[in-house]
Amino acid sequence: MSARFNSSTSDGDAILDVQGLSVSFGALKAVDQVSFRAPRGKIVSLIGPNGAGKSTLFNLVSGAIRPTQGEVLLNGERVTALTPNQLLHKGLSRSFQITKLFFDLSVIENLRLAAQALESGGRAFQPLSRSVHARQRVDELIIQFGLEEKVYELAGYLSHGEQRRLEIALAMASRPKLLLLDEPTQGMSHADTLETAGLIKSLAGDVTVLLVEHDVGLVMTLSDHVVVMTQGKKLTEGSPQDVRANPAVQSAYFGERQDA
Amino acid sequence: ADPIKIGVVTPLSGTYASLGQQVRWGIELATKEINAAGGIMGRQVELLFEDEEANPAVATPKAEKLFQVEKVDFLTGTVNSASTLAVGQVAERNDRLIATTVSFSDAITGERCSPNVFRVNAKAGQQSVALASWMSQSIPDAKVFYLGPDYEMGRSTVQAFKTAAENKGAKTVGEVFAPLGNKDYSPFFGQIRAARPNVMYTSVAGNDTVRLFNQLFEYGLNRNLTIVGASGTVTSQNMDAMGKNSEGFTTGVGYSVDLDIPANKTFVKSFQEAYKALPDLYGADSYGVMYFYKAAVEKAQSTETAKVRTAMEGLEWETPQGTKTMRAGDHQAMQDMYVTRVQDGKFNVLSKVDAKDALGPDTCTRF
Amino acid sequence: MGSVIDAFQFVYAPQIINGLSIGVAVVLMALGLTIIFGLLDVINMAHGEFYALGAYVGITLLALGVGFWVALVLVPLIMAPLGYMTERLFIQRVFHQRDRHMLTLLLTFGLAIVLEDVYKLIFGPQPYSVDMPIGGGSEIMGVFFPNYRLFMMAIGVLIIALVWLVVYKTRLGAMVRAAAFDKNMASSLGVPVSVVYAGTFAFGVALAGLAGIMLAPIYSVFPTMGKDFILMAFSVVIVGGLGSIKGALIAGLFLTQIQALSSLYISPSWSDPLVFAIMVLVLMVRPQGLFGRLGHA
Amino acid sequence: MLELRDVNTHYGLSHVLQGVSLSVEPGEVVLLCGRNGVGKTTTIKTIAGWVKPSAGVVQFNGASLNEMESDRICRLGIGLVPEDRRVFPGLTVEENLQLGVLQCPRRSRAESRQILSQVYDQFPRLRERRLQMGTSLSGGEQQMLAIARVLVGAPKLLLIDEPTEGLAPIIVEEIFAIIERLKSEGMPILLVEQNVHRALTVATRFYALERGQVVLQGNAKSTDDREALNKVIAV
Amino acid sequence: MLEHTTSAPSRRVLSQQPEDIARNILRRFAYLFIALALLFTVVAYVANDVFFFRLATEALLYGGLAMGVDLLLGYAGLLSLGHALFFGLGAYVSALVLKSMAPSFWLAMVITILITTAVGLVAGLIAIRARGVYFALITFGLAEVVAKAVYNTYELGGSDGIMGVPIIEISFGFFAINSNDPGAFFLFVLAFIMGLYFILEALSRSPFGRVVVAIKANEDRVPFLGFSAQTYKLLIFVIAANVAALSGALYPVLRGFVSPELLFFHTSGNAVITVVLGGIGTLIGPLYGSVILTALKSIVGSYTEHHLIVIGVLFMISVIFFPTGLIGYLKTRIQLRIERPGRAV
Ligand SMILES: Nc1ncnc2c1ncn2[C@@H]1O[C@H](COP(=O)(O)OP(=O)(O)OP(=O)(O)O)[C@@H](O)[C@H]1O
Ligand SMILES: Nc1ncnc2c1ncn2[C@@H]1O[C@H](COP(=O)(O)OP(=O)(O)OP(=O)(O)O)[C@@H](O)[C@H]1O
Ligand SMILES: [Mg+2]
Ligand SMILES: [Mg+2]
Repeated sequence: MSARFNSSTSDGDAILDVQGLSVSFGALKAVDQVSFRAPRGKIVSLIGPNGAGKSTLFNLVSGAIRPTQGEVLLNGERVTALTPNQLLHKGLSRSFQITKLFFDLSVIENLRLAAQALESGGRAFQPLSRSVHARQRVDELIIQFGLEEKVYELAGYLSHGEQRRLEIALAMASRPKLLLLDEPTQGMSHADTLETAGLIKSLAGDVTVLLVEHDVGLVMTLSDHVVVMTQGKKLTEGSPQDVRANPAVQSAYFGERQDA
Repeated sequence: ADPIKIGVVTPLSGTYASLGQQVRWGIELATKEINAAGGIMGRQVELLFEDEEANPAVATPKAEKLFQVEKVDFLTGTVNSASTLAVGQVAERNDRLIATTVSFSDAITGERCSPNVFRVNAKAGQQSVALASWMSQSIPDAKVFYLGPDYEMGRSTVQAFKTAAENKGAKTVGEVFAPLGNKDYSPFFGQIRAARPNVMYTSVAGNDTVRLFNQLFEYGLNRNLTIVGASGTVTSQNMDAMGKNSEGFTTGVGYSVDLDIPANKTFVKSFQEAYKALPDLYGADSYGVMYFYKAAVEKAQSTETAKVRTAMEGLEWETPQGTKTMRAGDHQAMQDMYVTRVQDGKFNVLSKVDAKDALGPDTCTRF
Repeated sequence: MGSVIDAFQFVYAPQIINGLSIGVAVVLMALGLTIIFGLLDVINMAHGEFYALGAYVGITLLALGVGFWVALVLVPLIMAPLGYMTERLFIQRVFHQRDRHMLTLLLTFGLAIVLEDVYKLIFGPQPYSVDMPIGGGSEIMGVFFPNYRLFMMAIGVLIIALVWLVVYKTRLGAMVRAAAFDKNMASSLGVPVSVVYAGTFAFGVALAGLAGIMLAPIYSVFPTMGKDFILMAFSVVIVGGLGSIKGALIAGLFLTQIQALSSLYISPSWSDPLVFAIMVLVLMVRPQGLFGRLGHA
Repeated sequence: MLELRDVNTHYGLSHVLQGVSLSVEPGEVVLLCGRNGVGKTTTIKTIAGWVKPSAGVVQFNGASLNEMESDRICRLGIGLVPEDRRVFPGLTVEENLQLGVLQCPRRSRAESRQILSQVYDQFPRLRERRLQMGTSLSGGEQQMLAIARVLVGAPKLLLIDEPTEGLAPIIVEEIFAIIERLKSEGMPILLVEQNVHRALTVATRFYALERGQVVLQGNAKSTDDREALNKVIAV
Repeated sequence: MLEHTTSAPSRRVLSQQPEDIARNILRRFAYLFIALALLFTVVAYVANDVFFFRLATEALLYGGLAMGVDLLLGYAGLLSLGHALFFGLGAYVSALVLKSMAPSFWLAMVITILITTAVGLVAGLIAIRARGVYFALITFGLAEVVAKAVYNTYELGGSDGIMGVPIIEISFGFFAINSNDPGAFFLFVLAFIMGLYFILEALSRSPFGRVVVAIKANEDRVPFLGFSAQTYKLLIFVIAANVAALSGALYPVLRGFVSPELLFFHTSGNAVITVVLGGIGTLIGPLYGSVILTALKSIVGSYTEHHLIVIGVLFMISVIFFPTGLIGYLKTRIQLRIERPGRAV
């Protein structure tokens, strides 16, 4: 199946289509002419050395910062200039590499806020109890991410790994169609990493996942398609195996030893 | 008999605190004397002070407290015109009488006059008339530059003097309004120099005066310039801070320490004994208001508002400033006005204008 | 023709030069503010009152027969420990709470209220003035200009330069900011956090005091004197950028020139609103101020 | 040289460390592992003096750290590479690094500058970005900065909390290489690491935490100890 | 059932998270406040008092202003140092309406809301771009500028303000309240302010309110959850403006005049002090705070002209030792009682 993706120009039903995206900070071209497509319902991984521009690319796609060049198409619709909140309502949600929670609010409050997007805007001024969908969603997430013990704990008081889990939960709360995960398993214990992997796998199908990960093992087992970046540019893309075998990628990313 | 209660709502803190100080002293001194002499109609006088911070929003509740809770018979002390007007309204709604001894805004006994409000001190108009007539004689070819604080009161005082002066043939060579509490006046000195005036009129007050005069001196501007101004510009409280820089300042005013009137001599003496300080016009006017009320009550043989009001209208009474007459039409006191000048640290009288010449027509239409 | 020369000699030139001297005064005022504000990111609402305190300490010394020049040196030396104590006694207690911006702001706001009234209690509401330590004046471009102001401008510039050296050419600045942002991490890197805070605050307060005594001869001394400069000083600090001394200098001179020149054409009482408008505009285009860095509160 | 005896630590009312005992001897790299939220970081924080133990003893070369302030602890020579990087916002990379120098005040400027450049040689990417705001670095770069920041000091013992978190494999290798080098230089290290397999290749001994208690300790080289450990961490 | 608060979530306890407990406690304080107010009414009525009724009414008005400040400070985390701007705006608008248009209370209210909303939007657009201390200073500056303008405008009475605002009948169809009847007017104002309180309280419990709180907690994440932080901030700003303005609009009805002092920092500063004393983020706290402060001022003020020292010191103490204010402090104490120990505090 991977044969289909070998070039980003191949059509097929792509939910996300990134075209020649560029941004620079001062002299530094953090992202430089990057193009790729994410086929609906698949897991696409974005790998590359530190500082390659992966998170910046996420920032561009999720509307956190404006590109100096290039377009982002969501379901074929041009969304380049949209703000994050507009994008979320179009089904694009993201998590952050460096945890961005409401640290002064309890875990459940965090989730509730994230899930509110499921409700119609009109609900905003009605009592919370009216927002039934949101509340159901919150309960699901609490169980799904094993946060039962910490429901009423302030997010700031969670351990790092717990916070990472909450981070992902927030991103998933709005049942997005396209989910951008920036190093979800970072800082998670081995066991939790496996769970998270399973979770992401289970999403695939109706949700499209764009994944930034440094856990090579995870990337290789999960992804349908892998895009490799270095120094802001797209180095190559293809099936996990191809990318794995690619010598350029090995020297730029994996390094000599290849145990994952 | 139970005492007559008089409320004094005056700024004891805030920018006008030092004026409030004089008001307090003047009133306390008079009350001591009155009580010593057997009080008013045999009733002792009891004073109740409240701090109004020169803020009408603070003054009104305080006034209301005195009227409602303390049941005072009469109220005085307010300094800035806003407070006077606001408290006046409270008085109206509580059917009581008040008098101001400091506010000089013409409006108080003019378009905003009230049947319950009296003014025993001279208003801006009286002061400028006096000053203007003096100027026309001593500086015939006056070329005047005006420097006022930029708010409605400041502008109106300047306007008042300007009209008076121009009527008497003085030329206006320029005017500028500086913000209240302006820190540095040097940016205006260029304009002043360029206008080449021989007289400068200013109506700034309090700390602003100190800065203005010290900076004028710093820039040597005061040398060939006669500086005249409002009565509130140089007062006993900011005079020391200016030292010799206030020398020669000339103003039209209702009082001066060296008035050659017996009543004044004794007043100044006992005032100094009591408070180790010289009275200024606020002290004197406030001292006088007590005798004003005394005279009125004794004439009315009652403390009822209506009766006292009628008694007050047209009342003549003795003060350190000589005999004052309360004009019935607008509740504005008529008094002789003086032109005084700062000479070695105190105000000396240069000339005198008779009460009737100083006070313009009655413009109050409400009663 | 002559009128043109008049216009320059009597109107613009004095305006510019006087504006300059006011500018230096304002910058002196803003200096301590921008340090405390930019490094500790504490908004010191009591800065104006410390400025006043400097002046009062000054006149007290003068009353005790100390010469002006000696007082000029003594005042900062007296103010610094006061600042140090203030930090230890008050600021320190709320500094490490989550919303320290608010709390410190409120705390110093309360302090300002108290101090101002204390001055009234001790020195009375009336103003004092300090004799010009240097009398007379000199002609510059045919404009009379008092010597003391010349002196003040010279020494002001000197002080500004010194402060800049201390803050940026020593590792102090970075150290202080680090401590302000992340107490734990900083102290785990060996920064003696609490000393650093108190020291910085004391430094800022000492500067305020110095400004107080230096400007006393020109602007005289009274309890509410702190208020006059403070809004202006805040605008300068914000426009210049938090913690940026260069910014404070440039913004200070720039804004005061605007005020001085604009006051020729619009009523001077609109020059404050004008400055404020400029501040808002700057904030809209450059939230971090002209020379401020992002990442600050 | 570092010893914790029966240490208990609370956050407000929640009892996190429930009697942790462990030790680090000269030349050792000790691995501290366990699932999320078991108290690894809290252990580190307790040693570094960020939280005070409610009971037990924390000793470094005989000196008790229980009541000591973090900056004194630091000067004793305990260097901390915290979880989450804790790069200072509003400071450039260089400024961040210069703070590390403070660990040993007695050092001359020349020395400091030289050590700084040595560190830059180890992390060339940091040299490229030296004037950039620390917080604008990529996740990985920030991690390097956090480690470099300690190395510019003169630590006698390192506490390293999840150093390879979010690093590309190639950099992970660099980090472990650095740790190995430090080890070979005889620098004792207490290492918290999720990538246990990799960590064990560097470590001499390990402790496994579970709900704030040490449930297992053993020799990194002995295979059956490793077996036991795998059971503990992989649920 | 409170014991279960932190055990595994189930439909039943989900509604009992700490935030909810806190909110319930606060609502109790609101009821207590009303009860006390009514008690006061009875006493004052029997003593047929005028002054204390009117002073209490004033306390409520300033309480309303403080409530507006708290809405920004306690919920959105925005410290407004110029909220008197809106208090004064409301006061001037209603004074002008009552004096020169028609002595109709409701008309005054409607016009106040319209104008305040307009002004609030403009001011908001300027202010909300800034955060934290910048916001504080911008609001401060805005108020100063407007105050100065009013102070200099002859048409608005300049420094003297507007006198002679008529005494009015506030009509409710079948009955009417005379603004000069101290007791009745006090009760009316009480109802009015508490009305505002309960609206705001409900608002703070709505999803809208929670988002505003989220903005305070971490503004940067909010957009990624589907809310535009700027829009929400603007909204809350305008609401807070209206709360202050409506309270202000009652001032001339009570006092019969308005003066520029109402717009000065003096007023804004007092509001902030009130909020901090009463309890940031509690909404009801400011009302308690206002009552305390007003009482304090009128008592201390009669003894010494240096009441500022007293108030200032009190304020500092409260910031240092009770940063959450009176009600905030009591709330936490009570909350700790009911919740099972175990949560870090
Ligand atoms: N706001 C900014 N200002 C300046 N430079 C920036 C900014 N944000 C990112 N950069 C630079 O852009 C480059 C790409 O950063 P980015 O965070 O996208 O890397 P990354 O691929 O996510 O790395 P990692 O895997 O470590 O997270 C980095 O070199 C970083 O220093
Ligand atoms: N400041 C705090 N207040 C209250 N509880 C806290 C606080 N910090 C951590 N905790 C709790 O203490 C427990 C241990 O936290 P710690 O950070 O030590 O875990 P950890 O082993 O480092 O986990 P991770 O591998 O995810 O970093 C966690 O359950 C966490 O919820
Ligand atoms: Mg990244
Ligand atoms: Mg940890």
